[in-house]
Amino acid sequence: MSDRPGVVLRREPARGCLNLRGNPRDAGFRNAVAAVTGVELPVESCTWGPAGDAAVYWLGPDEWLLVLPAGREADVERRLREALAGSFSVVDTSGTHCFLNLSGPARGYVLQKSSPYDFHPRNFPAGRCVQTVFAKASALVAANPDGSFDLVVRRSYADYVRDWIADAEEEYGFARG
Amino acid sequence: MGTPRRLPSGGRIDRDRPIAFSFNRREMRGFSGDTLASALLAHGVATVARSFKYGRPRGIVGHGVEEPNAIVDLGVGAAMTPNVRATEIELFAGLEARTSRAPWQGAVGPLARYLPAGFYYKMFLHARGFRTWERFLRATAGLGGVPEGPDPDTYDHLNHHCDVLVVGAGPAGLAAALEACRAGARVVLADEQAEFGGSLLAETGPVDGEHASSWVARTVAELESHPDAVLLARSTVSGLYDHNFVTVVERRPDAAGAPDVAGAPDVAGARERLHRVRAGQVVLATGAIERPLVFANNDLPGVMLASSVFTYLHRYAVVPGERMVLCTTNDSAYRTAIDWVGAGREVAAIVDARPEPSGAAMQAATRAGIEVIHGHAVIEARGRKRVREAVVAPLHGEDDRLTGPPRRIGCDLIACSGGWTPTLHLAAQTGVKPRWSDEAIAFLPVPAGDAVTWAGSAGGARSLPACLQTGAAAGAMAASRTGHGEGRVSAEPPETDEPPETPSRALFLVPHQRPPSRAPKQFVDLQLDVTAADIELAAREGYESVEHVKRYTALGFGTEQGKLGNVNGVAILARALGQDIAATGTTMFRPSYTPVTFGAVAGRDVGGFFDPERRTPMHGWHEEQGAEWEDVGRWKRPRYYPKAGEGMQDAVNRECLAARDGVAILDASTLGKIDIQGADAHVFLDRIYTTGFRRLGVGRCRYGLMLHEDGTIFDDGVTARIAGHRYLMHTTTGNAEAVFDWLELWRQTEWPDLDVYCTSVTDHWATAALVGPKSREVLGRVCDDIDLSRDAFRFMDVREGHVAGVPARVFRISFSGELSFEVNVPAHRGREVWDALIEAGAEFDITPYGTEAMHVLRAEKGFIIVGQDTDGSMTPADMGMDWAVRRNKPFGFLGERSLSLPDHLREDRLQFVGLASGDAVLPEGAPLVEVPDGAPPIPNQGFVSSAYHSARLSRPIALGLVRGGRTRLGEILHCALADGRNLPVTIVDPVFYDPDGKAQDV
Amino acid sequence: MPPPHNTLKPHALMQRYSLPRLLAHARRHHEDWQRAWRNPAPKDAYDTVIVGGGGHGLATAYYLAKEHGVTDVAVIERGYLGGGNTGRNTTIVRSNYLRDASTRLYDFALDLWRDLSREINFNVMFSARGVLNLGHTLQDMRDIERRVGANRLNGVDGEVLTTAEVQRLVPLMNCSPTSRYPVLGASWQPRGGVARHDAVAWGYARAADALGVDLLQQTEVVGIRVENGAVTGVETDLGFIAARRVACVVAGNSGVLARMAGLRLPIESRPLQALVSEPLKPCLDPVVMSAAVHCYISQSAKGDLVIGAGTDVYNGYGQRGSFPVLEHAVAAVCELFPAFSRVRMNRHWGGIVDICPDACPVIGPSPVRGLYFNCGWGTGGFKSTPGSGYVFADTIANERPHPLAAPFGLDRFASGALVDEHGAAAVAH
Amino acid sequence: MLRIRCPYCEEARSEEEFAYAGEAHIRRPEDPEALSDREWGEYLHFRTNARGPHREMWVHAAGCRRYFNVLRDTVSYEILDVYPIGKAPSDDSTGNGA
Repeated sequence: MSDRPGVVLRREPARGCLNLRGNPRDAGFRNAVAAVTGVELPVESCTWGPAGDAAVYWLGPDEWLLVLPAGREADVERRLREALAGSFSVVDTSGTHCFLNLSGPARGYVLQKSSPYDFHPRNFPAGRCVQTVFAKASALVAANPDGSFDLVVRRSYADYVRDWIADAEEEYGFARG
Repeated sequence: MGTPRRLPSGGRIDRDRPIAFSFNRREMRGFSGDTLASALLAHGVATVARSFKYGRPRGIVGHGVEEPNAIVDLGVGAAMTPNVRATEIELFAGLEARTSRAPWQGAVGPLARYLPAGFYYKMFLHARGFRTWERFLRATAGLGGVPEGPDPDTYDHLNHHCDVLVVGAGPAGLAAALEACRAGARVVLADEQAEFGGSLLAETGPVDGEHASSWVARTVAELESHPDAVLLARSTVSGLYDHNFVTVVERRPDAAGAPDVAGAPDVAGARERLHRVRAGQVVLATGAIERPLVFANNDLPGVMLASSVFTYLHRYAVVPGERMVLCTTNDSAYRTAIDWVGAGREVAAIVDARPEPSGAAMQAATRAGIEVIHGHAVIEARGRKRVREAVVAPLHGEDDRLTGPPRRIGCDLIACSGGWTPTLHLAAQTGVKPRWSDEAIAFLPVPAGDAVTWAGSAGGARSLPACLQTGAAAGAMAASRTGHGEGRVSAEPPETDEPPETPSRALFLVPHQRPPSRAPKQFVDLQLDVTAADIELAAREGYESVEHVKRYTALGFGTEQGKLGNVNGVAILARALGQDIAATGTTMFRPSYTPVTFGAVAGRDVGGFFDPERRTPMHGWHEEQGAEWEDVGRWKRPRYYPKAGEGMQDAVNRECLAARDGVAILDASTLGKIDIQGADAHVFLDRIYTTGFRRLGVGRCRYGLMLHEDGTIFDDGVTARIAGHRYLMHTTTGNAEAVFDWLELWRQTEWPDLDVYCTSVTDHWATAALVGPKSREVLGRVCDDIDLSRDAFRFMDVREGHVAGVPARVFRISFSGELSFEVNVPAHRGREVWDALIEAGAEFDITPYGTEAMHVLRAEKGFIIVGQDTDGSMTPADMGMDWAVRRNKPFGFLGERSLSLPDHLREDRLQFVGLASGDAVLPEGAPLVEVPDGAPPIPNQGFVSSAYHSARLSRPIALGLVRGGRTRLGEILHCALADGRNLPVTIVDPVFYDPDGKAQDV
Repeated sequence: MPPPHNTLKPHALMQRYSLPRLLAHARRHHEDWQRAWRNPAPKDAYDTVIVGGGGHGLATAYYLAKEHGVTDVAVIERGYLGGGNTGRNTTIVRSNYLRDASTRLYDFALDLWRDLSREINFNVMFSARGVLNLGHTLQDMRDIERRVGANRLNGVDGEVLTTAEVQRLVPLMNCSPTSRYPVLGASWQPRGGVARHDAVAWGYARAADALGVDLLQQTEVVGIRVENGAVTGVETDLGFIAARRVACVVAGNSGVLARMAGLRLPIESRPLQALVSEPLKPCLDPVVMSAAVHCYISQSAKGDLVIGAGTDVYNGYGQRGSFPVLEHAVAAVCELFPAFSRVRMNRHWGGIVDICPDACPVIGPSPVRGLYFNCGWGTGGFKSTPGSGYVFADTIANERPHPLAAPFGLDRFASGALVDEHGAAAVAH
Repeated sequence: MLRIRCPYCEEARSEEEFAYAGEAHIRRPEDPEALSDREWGEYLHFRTNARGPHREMWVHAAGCRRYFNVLRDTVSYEILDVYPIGKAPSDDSTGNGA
């Protein structure tokens, strides 16, 4: 631990997660999702947006990750199933994801050590999110307005990823949140 | 020990920071800013090593990456680094360097005439005796030693993205980087030296009206002020790969040495860092390396490159001798002799191969009082352990032959220059074939595409103004190609006062009175002792391709990869073949440009990070229980849970009996799980699986078998219908990702019209399998919203409810043949539910079991494990699983067509059977034969795929694959063991326990 | 299988290589060594044209001449002899394959290797250092036991070694039980080893030339002429060369040649990566292979560590590799040999391997009469060189598959009788 | 090392994020049972293996997990085109799409 850490890694509590699939060109689909969740689906690739205490991340051209306060996922899933029609899929993945937050002046170096993606602010400003390689695992990385990064990793890899980050940030001085 | 060759002033060394070090166990001193090579030269050390093949004494030749001789083992013990060039080692306190040699190497010299290129292909022809010879050969081979233990240091990788990568921070590179930065591009500038500036660091003339070093300082300061410029010193660009992926290896000062290196940052972390750069544009400002001349005994210590002598003089204030003969073919080397006089040393003569040299350089030499002998060359060096005299003879003006008698000139240093070789290794790595230019007397780069450009002397520029100008232009152009600026330079290139050059002479092998085969050795590749005679011999024997010559003589195979010898070697070959150099061509250059530490290539992906270890939510619990582990794919699974004093078999027996008689619990979280939903989900599953899913009721489960298109078994598992258009598929642990990819491949590429989505939920669910006659009672204590009774919750049913208060899905399925409930809860609550089940089971002595007991239980039931009982060539029929294949589906299923291929219908295919042996557990993998003895080849009847001791049956059981096995029940085969024993085994039905399935249906 | 027998003697002009002769030449300053092979002008027609002057093609020519008296043969090579995979592999020789068909073919080759230097009067430096195939998981060990057992039935040497026995053979290896991929044991084939790759091409070239075979370098085949379903010769950049039989042995380019005759092959071509370190003092005697972590390592006579990595995951004809494959292989080396972490990589490159779906070669006739293919060796090409040449020559000379080549015909891709050397799939429980 | 533009993420990404998925435009036969053994073997095993422009499938494995087609020169490794699954090759004169 360091007095003035270069990197701060915070482990976030569990959240409710729904993997949502459907056709973004189908207004009925988009409207139904917005009605149930209060969230506009981001249709631009590699972007995410907060919506109150929830957030939604673009994962692919027909796939999103809806993140909710823990415990609300079952209710939202049920209401989505009622509201949606046609081709769609809703899957509870709350157990899948571990949420980490990376901040501090040297946070960028940790990402540079871990991923071939270009996280330079010119290429990855706030509001962008990307699924990419993270060391020998993978992660969803999102750029926050405060300059910090959220990392979403699969639970079975979480110990590996945390150990990796601890090793990568050691030279900069680090702290645990 | 004194430093007789150090000048009292000058150089870029810090005389206030003396550094003690040792070389071959001799204590020495140098200064901060020295390299090991400059410090050794300051001490007057002439011989630094012995040559690889002939054991001849060798001295320092160059001052950078081209150095072939001064190769040392740096450091001791586990932290020793073999084969480092002394010219690249920055001196640090406590440095210990050694050169290695074989004990008898000095004795090889007299035998040299018997050891021409490729001698070993012509002797030791009795193959069985070669191993003996080889031991002798190998003992003389090799350069460096091997570190004595695991590397105490670490290495890492850092990814970069930039618009413009500039390779080399000499005059051209600095100018290029500056222009690219000013245009607004993201720039990475890398240079192998500790300081930026390249040749300017030894430059004495002015640049832009100021001293060269202050121009460098001003330029570097401006670069540092650009926020998007990454400046990497001590960083060698080692490889230029497809799509402008570039590897840069940064040497970060050793922890031990760091405090003593002036200006070194206070670094923590890796010893070396591999920068993985993805560049829009690459500007190669890699400079040029001076070419030595090939003359007799040109390997004697005291023969050096003229530019190296110049560099030692100006940058390190070291004079590597007292009395110099300069042998040159061009103007550029003259200033070495002129400055040598300026340093108070003597120049015996400048020997210029050109018939009538003229121009500013020659005039300046004459003004300095130096005798210039034109139309001559040094044809031989003489001396024992270093140069004592140079033999000089007149050359014919055009063809290379002598026109008069030689004379001798006493000297202890021969500085030579045969011209300049642009450093094209990186360009050549991309497959670009350099083009020979008679005018430039060099291979020059040929543009290929517009993502890589050249600047400065790498592109053939010969003067400082030309280097600065081509650099600036390349930087501006590269920036504009990535969308920054218009491609015009921001300022006129700085002025220098360099006079124009006069033409050079092309001279490679200096003629001798005797032909190369009889002259004293004329070395082309100093490191591997390749001579002009060797190249001529290769050509004479028909090895005419330049690649053949390289491979036959080892030319350019050394650690400096032909940086000095390549062009001379090609020229000598061309002459031997009577063709020109352009037609002869050059060899390929492979990455790395200079050798790269394995550790740097590996980065942090070693030790615990070599491959991620996947853990289930209950991992900690297993650890607390002292589980022994098995690696399954990337997962860690408990193999068994030994109690105090228990061996593996004891533990497994106990765990098996608990499952059969009481209750046992297995962490099955690692099984692959895929959520499949959509209106066509059932159609999709019908196509993927051999089994039918269309009519499976909601809340019911079915076993499925998945085939490759070639009809072989890919995976198996249970799939449940969760809702009308929703299924949950289970896969094997090892295949989870491959199956998911397989589903997506077909869904996305072949059947996009199907309304179906697949989502991996492997990580979402934690799974605890409660197994055994008491499992219902245990589950009943923590689950009150599912009716667990036999008729309400049938075998192969799935139910939703709560377990220990957590929303759960419970499957009544069984891989053990016992009553069994698989409890699935979201993974973040897995551990709490597991703990609750353990607590609920306490009064029934609930027993955790691992993969080993799981294997025994399933083997007793004759259940297969894909990948253990199958090997990628087995069909459902081979495994006796035709019952799982439905042949009348409307679409059919993947792999169905292959099941009727003639080879798949053969009756003597390997078929899945049980094997009953006596008292011994058969070795898994052991072969089965009909007749126990005989001479090979003995017909192979099959093999044992699984074998265990069954605690329930109190005897060994085994499963195996036997040719035509299912029609041979009762037949006796023999299991042939390595120790010569043959165990009789009887072919039996593979189901050993409860063939009617009563136990699981209670 | 009967051992090869001599029917032809090399022509009298060929200088024999031997130690006394080397000493005698030294007295004459090595000025009158004979050419290793001629550089003949192409004839208009040959009985048999072999396309591809690598180790396999040259060996085929040699055995055609020596065993079958077919000397009216040209070997046509686009570049220089041995310039393809022959000069780019990691020089490992072994025969401990899984299936009977492949084991017998490779072991036949291994028998030829043992006496090859004397047979062709050129030291190919075959060194039987022994080959270790490591097992890292319980399933690896089952597979090793199965393979070694099956080998034994075929008379092929092999043992299953424990971790301690592996450690004794290779003291530098990390055999700690706590490493990520612990060494649980290994198979050990003492007769396996390494050879000097270039020398194999040169030795066969010299021996074939001595028997009258024309070696045509820097000559490119640009077409295959087929009339009435039968081959009649090849178009080259020097003109048409007629031939009754054309045999294609062009690893990395087989598909290109096949298309010239209107055929397709069950092959994909991919770069296989390799690297060498700087030379070190002898520290590793046997060959060490680990399929699980994709790394193969041995130490050359010169002292270099010669390391093989995996193949790229996508098709490519670039003789270079993708960097991540290299990173993984080198990390695996550092895992297995922690002391090598400070050793440095000198060069790395790629060779193009032709891979069949069952990781086994195609040897034999094609649908075009008189047109033969020998390809698809994947990573097994170098070690099979003498055997491949021998059985292919026999197949061409007798116009029917040699018994050892019979299981490797193109027809297996229709019948389903794949030989399947991929080995066992990863355990899946 | 390749840099591939994912048509869905609309960005060029490094090779490590992708997985190769074999030759493109090989349609599964409508009625496999109607094929001879030889024809079925052709579908299963025989490939164009083009030297030069080659039409192939890639999947953005660590990214959006979508499959797409790539026209890539297997000698120079230059990527000449990227287009969705199901689309015909944009230029039928090159590669194995013809």
